[in-house]
Amino acid sequence: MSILTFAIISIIKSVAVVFVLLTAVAYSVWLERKVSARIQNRWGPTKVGPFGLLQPLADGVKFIFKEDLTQPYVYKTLYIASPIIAVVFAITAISVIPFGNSITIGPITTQLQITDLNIGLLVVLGITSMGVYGVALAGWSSNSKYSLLGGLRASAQMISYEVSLGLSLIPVLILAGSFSLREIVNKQQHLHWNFFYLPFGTIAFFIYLISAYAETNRTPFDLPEAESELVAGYHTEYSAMKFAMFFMAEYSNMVTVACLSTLLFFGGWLGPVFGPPILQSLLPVMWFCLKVFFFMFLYVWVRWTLPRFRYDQLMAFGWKFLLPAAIVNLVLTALVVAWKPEIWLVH
Amino acid sequence: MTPNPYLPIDSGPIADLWLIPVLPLAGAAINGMFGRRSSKTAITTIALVFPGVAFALALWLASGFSSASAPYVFDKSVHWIRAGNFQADFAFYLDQLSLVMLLVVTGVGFLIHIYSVGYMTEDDGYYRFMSYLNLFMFFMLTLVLAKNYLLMFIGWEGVGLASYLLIGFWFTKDSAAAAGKKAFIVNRIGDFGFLIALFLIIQHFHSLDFTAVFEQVAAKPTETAGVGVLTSIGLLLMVGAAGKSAQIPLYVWLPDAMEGPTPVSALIHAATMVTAGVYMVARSHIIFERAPGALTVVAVIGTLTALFAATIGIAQTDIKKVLAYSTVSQLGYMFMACGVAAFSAGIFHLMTHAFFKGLLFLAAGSVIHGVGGEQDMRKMGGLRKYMPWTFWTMTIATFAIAGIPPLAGFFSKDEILWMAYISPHGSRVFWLIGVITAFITSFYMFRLWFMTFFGEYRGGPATHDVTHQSADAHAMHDKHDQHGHGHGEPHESPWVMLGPLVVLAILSFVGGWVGIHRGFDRFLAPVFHSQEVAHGSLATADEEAAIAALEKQELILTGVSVAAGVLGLYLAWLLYYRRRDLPDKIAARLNGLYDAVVNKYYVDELYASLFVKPLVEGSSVILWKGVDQRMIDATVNNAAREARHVSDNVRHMQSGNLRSYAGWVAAGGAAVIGYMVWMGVR
Amino acid sequence: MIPLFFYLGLSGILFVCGVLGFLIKRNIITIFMSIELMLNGVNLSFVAFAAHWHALSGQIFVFFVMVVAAAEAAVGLAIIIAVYRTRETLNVDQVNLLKL
Amino acid sequence: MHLILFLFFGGICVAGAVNLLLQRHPINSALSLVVVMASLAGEYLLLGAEFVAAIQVIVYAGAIMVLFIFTIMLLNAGEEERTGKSRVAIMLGVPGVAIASVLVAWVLLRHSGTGDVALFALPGVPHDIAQLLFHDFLLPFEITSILILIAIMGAVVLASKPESIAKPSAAEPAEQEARELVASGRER
Repeated sequence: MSILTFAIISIIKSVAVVFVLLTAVAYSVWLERKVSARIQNRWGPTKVGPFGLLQPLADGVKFIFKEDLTQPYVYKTLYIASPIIAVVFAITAISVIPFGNSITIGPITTQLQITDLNIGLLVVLGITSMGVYGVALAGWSSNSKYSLLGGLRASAQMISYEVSLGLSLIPVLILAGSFSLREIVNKQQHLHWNFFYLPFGTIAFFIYLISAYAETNRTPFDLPEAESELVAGYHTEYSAMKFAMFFMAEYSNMVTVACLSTLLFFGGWLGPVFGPPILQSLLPVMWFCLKVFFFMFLYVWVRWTLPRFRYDQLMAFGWKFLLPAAIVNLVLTALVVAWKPEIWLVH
Repeated sequence: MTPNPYLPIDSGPIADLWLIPVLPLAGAAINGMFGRRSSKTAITTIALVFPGVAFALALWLASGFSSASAPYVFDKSVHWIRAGNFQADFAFYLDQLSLVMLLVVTGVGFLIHIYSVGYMTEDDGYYRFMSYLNLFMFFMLTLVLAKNYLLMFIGWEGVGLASYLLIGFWFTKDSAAAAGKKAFIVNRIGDFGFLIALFLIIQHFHSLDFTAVFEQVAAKPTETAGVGVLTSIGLLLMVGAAGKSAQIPLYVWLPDAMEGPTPVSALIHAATMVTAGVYMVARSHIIFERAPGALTVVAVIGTLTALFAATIGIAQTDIKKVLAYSTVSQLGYMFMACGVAAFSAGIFHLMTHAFFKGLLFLAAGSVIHGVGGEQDMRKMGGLRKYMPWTFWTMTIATFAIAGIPPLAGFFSKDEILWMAYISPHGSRVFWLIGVITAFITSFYMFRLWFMTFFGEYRGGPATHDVTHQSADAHAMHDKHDQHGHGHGEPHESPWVMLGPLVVLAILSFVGGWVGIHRGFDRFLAPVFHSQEVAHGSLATADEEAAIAALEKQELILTGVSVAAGVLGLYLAWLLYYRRRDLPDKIAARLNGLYDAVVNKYYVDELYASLFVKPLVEGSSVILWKGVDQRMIDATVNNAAREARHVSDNVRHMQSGNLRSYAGWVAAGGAAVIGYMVWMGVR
Repeated sequence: MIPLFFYLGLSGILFVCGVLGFLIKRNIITIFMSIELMLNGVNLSFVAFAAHWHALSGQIFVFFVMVVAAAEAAVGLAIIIAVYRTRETLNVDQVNLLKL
Repeated sequence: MHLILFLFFGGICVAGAVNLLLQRHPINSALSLVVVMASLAGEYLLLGAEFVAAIQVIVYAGAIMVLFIFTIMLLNAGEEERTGKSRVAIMLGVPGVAIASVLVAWVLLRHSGTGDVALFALPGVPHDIAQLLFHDFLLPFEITSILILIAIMGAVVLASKPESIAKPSAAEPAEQEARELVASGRER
């Protein structure tokens, strides 16, 4: 495994992952429109390609060729920079996510993960926290009241829920004993999914899920782009391609969140594996994709069912309920683990 | 060593000596406290009874006394000071010397008390005056009866205090108050010398008790060469005596003391207090005998004072001033006597002087009383007709002081002159100056006599001679002497004043006879064991012829002194009776000298410029302005001003501008780092 | 292997830039940021020395510096808002009430 | 390799720092500061202190700088206008800083020329750091927690409007500002 082969493999892996991510983003848009339609008892996009499968492609083309208006009063540099920041940080988050066990093609066996950092989870957290800049600067640089308000609200919300998100992850770390995502998944062998560590694992999961939704400005917490109030929130002034970028950033964040929840709580790629080695290395990926799909579906499902939070309710809920719950859960798991490590910890 | 027979012996008959001083004290206390409210007669009775009883007690003690008998000792001495090996007790002691003083003080004092009852009745501070007089008696008696120097010193200071109070009795008068202060301060200067002498005694003899000290002194050899311990003690004692008895350097307070009422002048500044110095010198004669140097100094001071004061006396116009200077000169005589180791002669003259000088002052008092407070002799004249009693008593006194035989003055003064002539410590010069002073004394006394009693009465009833030299004194005095005014003709004083005059006249007539055949000298012999007396009464009687020669020589000298007295009488008679114009002509011719004498040789002005002015100027210019203002205040104020300046400059640093603060911090940081690096590198 | 001095040099540069920022800049927020920059410079030297002496406590110290910086930033920004509300300006030269 | 990466990140750091000085608009200097912090995280990774780097990104770049951006946005701070009010700062401050830095540099040169640092010299693994933090440095840890509490309360009190009747919640200052903004928004 010389440096060269390592470089080639990592390039191949990263290109593959990014491609898969982008298509997943595109088709999650499709998925959302189809599912939301079905929820609303209608069909959604069906004309473009069978079951509207080519609709995302159509939208992509539309976004590329649409006229990109940049208003004169905007703060030019940051106006252009913010969507890029948002997309870049959203996508880089995927680099640490492991989606499979390992695969051996010919002489080379490599892990189905771009890179395995022993502080993987922290990196993800760091990158998501950096994502706030995209939103904040977008709101500020477009120099209009609505976008400013939208941008401030979004970043305030993201910052607030980042705290509870971080605290909710710690019980998982206590059980797993390491930041590395691969370690966390390996600790969940034989259906010891963290989700099933009643009651702490489940509570941690739900807190994580809710704060993750807030992080990605989705569903009940999608106040910033609330059409009814703030026109389009922080990306009011954006058109065409930059708008698309924000969309991509949002959906890739959703994918990241989905992946994380599967990895941390539902045992990632762990699932019954059988058949020849090539199948054995691909089946985990299949399990992983199934779980991620489920969460994506959950996203869309929640979005089109729950009403939107008012802003102060949102903040109050975040600080007065979610954060204390996370802390209590953390303390209890720590106590329980410290009290009976042999039951809880898997060595 | 057999106890020296002539030293004061402790073991004498016991007598309650402490009663004598305590009685006047009780009188003073009672009058002082209850005087304001009690009636005049009550005050008078208390003021007279207590000293009278003391006088009676003294007489009773004197009766049981003779030259051979041992001195009385008050043995119940109360412990007063016990400090290490030094101790001093309240111990009283009566021997021949202090008996004489006791009799003089109580006798003359009592008479003056009676006199002042008449003189001061109208004065509103009457009770205060009487209590002060009694207080004075108490201190004088303690001084006289004291058995150790410390108790004597208490009397010494007390007397000074009493004189201050009495001189400044009319304290509303500025001149009186100033005179009181002057007297007190000059006395204090003298006391300073006296104190140092006491310290020396303590240091060398570890005690202040007479018997103890004199025993140790007796054992020491006479100091002939240089200034030894005894000489220095002697000199310092002399300084104290000079202060108290108004000798040359420190006499200036006595003439001013005339501001006080006349009985005060009589009692304090003639009879008793001023003689304290002579008594002290006499008491410590053993020290002086062993310090010939000190002795001659005493003699020299005595003679000089006598001559000097006498010359001033000539030109004075105020009757009391003349008497004051005559007192100073007579005291000079006493010190001259002590100086030539004729202590008994000195004490003898002290006694006689107390009689006739007391009489002179009281007579002058009644004269002033009579003419309505007028003190200037030029305003008087021809009072013979108006005040016959005063005139006759004053005549006796004048003749006595002039030294005309058979009166007291002749005997005592002649004794002193004789002693000055033949005493081993004396010399012909003292005798010669003594005779000259005698002549001047008789001259100014008869001048006073003629001016006051002969010629016609020059004082108009209500005329105010503004041009008079001491006009203010005269005017002030007028104010006080209520009954002076509006009397028109001068009148004779009431009997209560004349009584004492008559008694004193008799005493000054008879007083001298005690001294015939050395009577007085033999009486005091046990104290002074004066075997060196010229006649050598105890000496070997082999040279009968020598003694006979001495007696013949003494007769000649007596003749000379009497001649001097008569000559003075004649000259006064000539100038102030026959040819009244002569004095003014003479005065005009030798105006320079005359002015000097009239102005008392400008001694007061000299002292003022020599001591007072520099002291006052110095303290104000140097101490007040120089040190206090320019040094102390200046430093404080400057410090404050400098602080304000500095803070004013620094204030600009706090400009409120954040970035300038940062600039200062950065600069400071750089400085600190630079220093540390520099230290590190060095 | 890099000589330690490089890291110290870098942190020194950062620190000096922070101080200069503090001195030159007029906007309160920018001054505040230059303080943060100074702290970061210090953090770097902490980590560099920790690595050089192989003592983890250096890194622990970085955490504490961060905590303090966070606390300071919170309070500082609150003050800046309060200043802005009363002064309507962020220019530090105009915020000089202490001026005589 | 180590040198290249070091110089790369170092360069970014210095560029960011200088940019902070030069930029006239605070938002730009804020962003340049974020860049500096991110590159510092890179430097920490080079030295092996990965946990510190992560925390640096999350705490410094992610939270504190966002606060700064927030404040700038809230107060819509404009360009810096030239008010040359304090000459002292420039004439005294800058030379002072220059001298100080020259001296320090000179001292460092003289004394620490020898020491050098390897790539990943000290792996700052979370496990060891946690071990150290919660054993040896427990007291400072607790004290800093109290410090943070005080800071929060201070920020809330300072930032809250004097007449506002809103009960000061224990919210993060950021949230507090947001609520305050909303309140002001409603007012306007």
